[in-house]
Amino acid sequence: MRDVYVKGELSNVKIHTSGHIYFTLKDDASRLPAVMFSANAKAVKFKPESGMTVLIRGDVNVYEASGQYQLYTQSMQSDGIGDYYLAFEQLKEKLAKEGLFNAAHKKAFPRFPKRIAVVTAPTGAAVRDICITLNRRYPLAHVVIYPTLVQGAQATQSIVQSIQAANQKDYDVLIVGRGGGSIEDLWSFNEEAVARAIYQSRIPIISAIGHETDTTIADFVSDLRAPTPTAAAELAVPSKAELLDRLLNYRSGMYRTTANAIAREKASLERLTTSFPLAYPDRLYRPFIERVERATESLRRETFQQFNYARERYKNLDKQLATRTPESRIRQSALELDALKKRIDQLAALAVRDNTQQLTSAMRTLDALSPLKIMDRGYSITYKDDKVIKSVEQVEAGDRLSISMKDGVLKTTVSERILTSEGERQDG
Amino acid sequence: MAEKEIMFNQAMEQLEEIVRQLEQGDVPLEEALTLYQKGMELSKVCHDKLQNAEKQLVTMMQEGKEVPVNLEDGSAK
Amino acid sequence: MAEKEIMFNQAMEQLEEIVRQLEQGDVPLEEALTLYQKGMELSKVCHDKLQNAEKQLVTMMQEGKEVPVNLEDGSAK
Amino acid sequence: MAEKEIMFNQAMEQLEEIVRQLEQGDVPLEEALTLYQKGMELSKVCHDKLQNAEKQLVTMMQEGKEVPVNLEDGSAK
Amino acid sequence: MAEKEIMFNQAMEQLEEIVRQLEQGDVPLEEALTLYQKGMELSKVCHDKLQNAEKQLVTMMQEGKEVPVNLEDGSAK
Amino acid sequence: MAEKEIMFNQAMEQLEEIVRQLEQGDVPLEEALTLYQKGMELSKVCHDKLQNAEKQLVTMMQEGKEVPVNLEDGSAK
Amino acid sequence: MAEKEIMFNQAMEQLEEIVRQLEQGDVPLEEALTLYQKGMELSKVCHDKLQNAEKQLVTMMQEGKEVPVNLEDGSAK
Repeated sequence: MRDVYVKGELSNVKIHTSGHIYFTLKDDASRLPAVMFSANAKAVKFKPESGMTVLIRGDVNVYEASGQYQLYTQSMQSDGIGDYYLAFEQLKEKLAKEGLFNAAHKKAFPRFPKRIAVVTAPTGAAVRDICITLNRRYPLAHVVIYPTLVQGAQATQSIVQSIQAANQKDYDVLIVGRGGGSIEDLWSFNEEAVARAIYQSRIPIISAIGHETDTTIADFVSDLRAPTPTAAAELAVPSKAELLDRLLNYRSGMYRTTANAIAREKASLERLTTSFPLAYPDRLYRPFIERVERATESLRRETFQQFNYARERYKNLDKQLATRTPESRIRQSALELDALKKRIDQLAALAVRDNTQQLTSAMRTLDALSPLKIMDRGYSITYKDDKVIKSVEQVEAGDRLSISMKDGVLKTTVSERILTSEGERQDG
Repeated sequence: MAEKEIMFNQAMEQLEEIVRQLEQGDVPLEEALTLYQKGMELSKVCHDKLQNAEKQLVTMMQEGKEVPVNLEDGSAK
Repeated sequence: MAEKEIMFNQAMEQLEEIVRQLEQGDVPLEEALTLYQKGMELSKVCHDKLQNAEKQLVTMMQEGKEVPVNLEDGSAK
Repeated sequence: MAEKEIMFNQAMEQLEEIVRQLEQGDVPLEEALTLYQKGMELSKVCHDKLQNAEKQLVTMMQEGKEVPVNLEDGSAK
Repeated sequence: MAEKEIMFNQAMEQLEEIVRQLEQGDVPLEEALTLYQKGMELSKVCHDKLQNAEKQLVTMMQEGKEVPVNLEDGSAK
Repeated sequence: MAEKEIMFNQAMEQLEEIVRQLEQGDVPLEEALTLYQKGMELSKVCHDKLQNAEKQLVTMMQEGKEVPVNLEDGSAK
Repeated sequence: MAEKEIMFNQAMEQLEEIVRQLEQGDVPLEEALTLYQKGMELSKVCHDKLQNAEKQLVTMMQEGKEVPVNLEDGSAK
């Protein structure tokens, strides 16, 4: 069968390295093996996958090796979703997986670009909008337009070439832009080659493709996405008016901060010069005046106290000494001496008197006992040679005798001796 | 003379650095004055450069060469 | 002469140190006097430097204004 | 002459030490007199030094005030 | 002559000892007289020393007062 | 001569001893006389010593009194 | 001569012994006479000694009295 249209579900899809695709087309009742050679497969916008429902145009022949019928596919269209959408989603998913959209890969834009490359069609609203806007906002930048095909079969390659060419030169910003159009018109910007060229650019890229509602893969990969070409130019450069304004602000700001700094320092200085030690330097020595005065006063007081104490002590001692004069002692001693003297006089006199009395008494007794008192009565004592004669036998006739009498002595001679009996008796 | 040769972006960046330093406030007095003077000079340079640059230089890359473009004309081509 | 070459901040710091020492109060009389004199000198140095700085600032600002007048007028009003 | 070289604080402390000795009270008369004399001399030294300090300060203050007036006026108003 | 060199306190102590001895009363008359005489002499020595000290004090005080008066006036006003 | 060297107190004691002996009363006459004579001599010695002491005292007091009067007046006023 | 050297008390004692012997009364006349004579002699001796002693005493007393009068006057006044 030749040139048949078949609708079914893909299964067992195998994409050979050669680009040939082998699969089975099935429906609820039957299964049909199929092949799509690479020459035909290239035209398919999307990548065939199992489970997809597709509409196939081709020929059915017997495959000799197996003897089975096989569908030889000429073209394949997805049933339901459009081919473009499918392709867009599939590429977006793939590149996202690779990390091409990662914020980490986004390059920074210089604040004051000197050179700007614009990759776009050399004619048309887009390039004009970009140039006018750049000139109006920031005439200091040099703009180089890279004329590029942005539509049609050559567009993908042209865009990739322009981006790569710009990367050979020294630009600060690259704007990739195109005016609005249908999805087919903008399709180049969804091509993987363009996406990779943008990704590989060392110059930061602003993309501005189609209108604000259009979103391309290029927009995802670029470092900055502008909704329109005019917006891209505005994002690429600062505004002159704003810059002049900012300069003005800087000038007044610098003046203000410097003046403030001076004022602040002035206040600090003022604070220091009016601080106690500097403003009232008399406080540096005044407390000492009082201290010295106090010490001097204490010195006087204490010295006089010491002196007065010494004087009082001396006066006391002097008074005590005066009371200890030996004068009273002398007087007392004199009295004692006088008494002793009187006493000794008395005693001496007494001694004489006592002895006199004793003597007088003895003499009186002696007198009373005197043997001479017997002779008063007529007795006499006869001595012979001073011996008292008591017996006649002591005497011989002719002896000379002395007879003591009361009133004198008689000297006699013995004439005769007469012996009496009494005398004899006495003798014997 | 040297000032004339400085690039606008360098001048702006130096100026902004000076503004930043002055705003931080811990700059010694003498240096603050020096910075202020330098800042005023840079400000003038930037201002002059902006004010003097009246028209954008636009060229077109054709066969590896930059070709001047009259924008109105160029866009008309 | 040498004092003229001291930086404002250094002078201020020295002055602050002197005030701090004097405020602590246990400085011997003779040293206190010397510190006070030094303090007064530093105070004058700082004062002169500030006055100079102020003058310089105003001068520089006015020099800066001569050119941008139109701009400033335009943007400021 | 030597007294002139003693520091004020030393003189004052010596004076106070003498007073302290006298206050302890058991100082022999002759020593008390000697201490008194020494004390009076120290007192005079201290007094002279204080008077000198006062003069010096007054002079310094007047010298110092001549200039700062402008600053004070300028910043205060 | 030698007595002049004795210290006031020593003389006082000796005098006190003499008074104490005289108070005890068991001193022989001749010694009492000798002690008393010694006491009188010491008393005179002490007295002279006190009078001398007083003169010295008065003199020193008057010398000392001549100067501080100004200070007191100066600081009090 | 030797008697002059005897102390007043000793002389008094000896005198008292003599009185005591005499008071006992059994002193032989000759010894009593001798004691009396000895007593009289001692009495004279004592008497002379006392008189001497008094003279000395009067002299000392007159010498001593001449000076102290001033001090007391001086301090009392 | 020898009698002169006898002490008054011895003489008195001998005298009193003689008296005692005589009082006993059984002394032979001849001995009594001798004793009596001895007693008379002793009496005289004693009497003489006493008279001598009295004289001596009076003399000594008068000598002794002459001086002390002054002291009493002196100290009493």
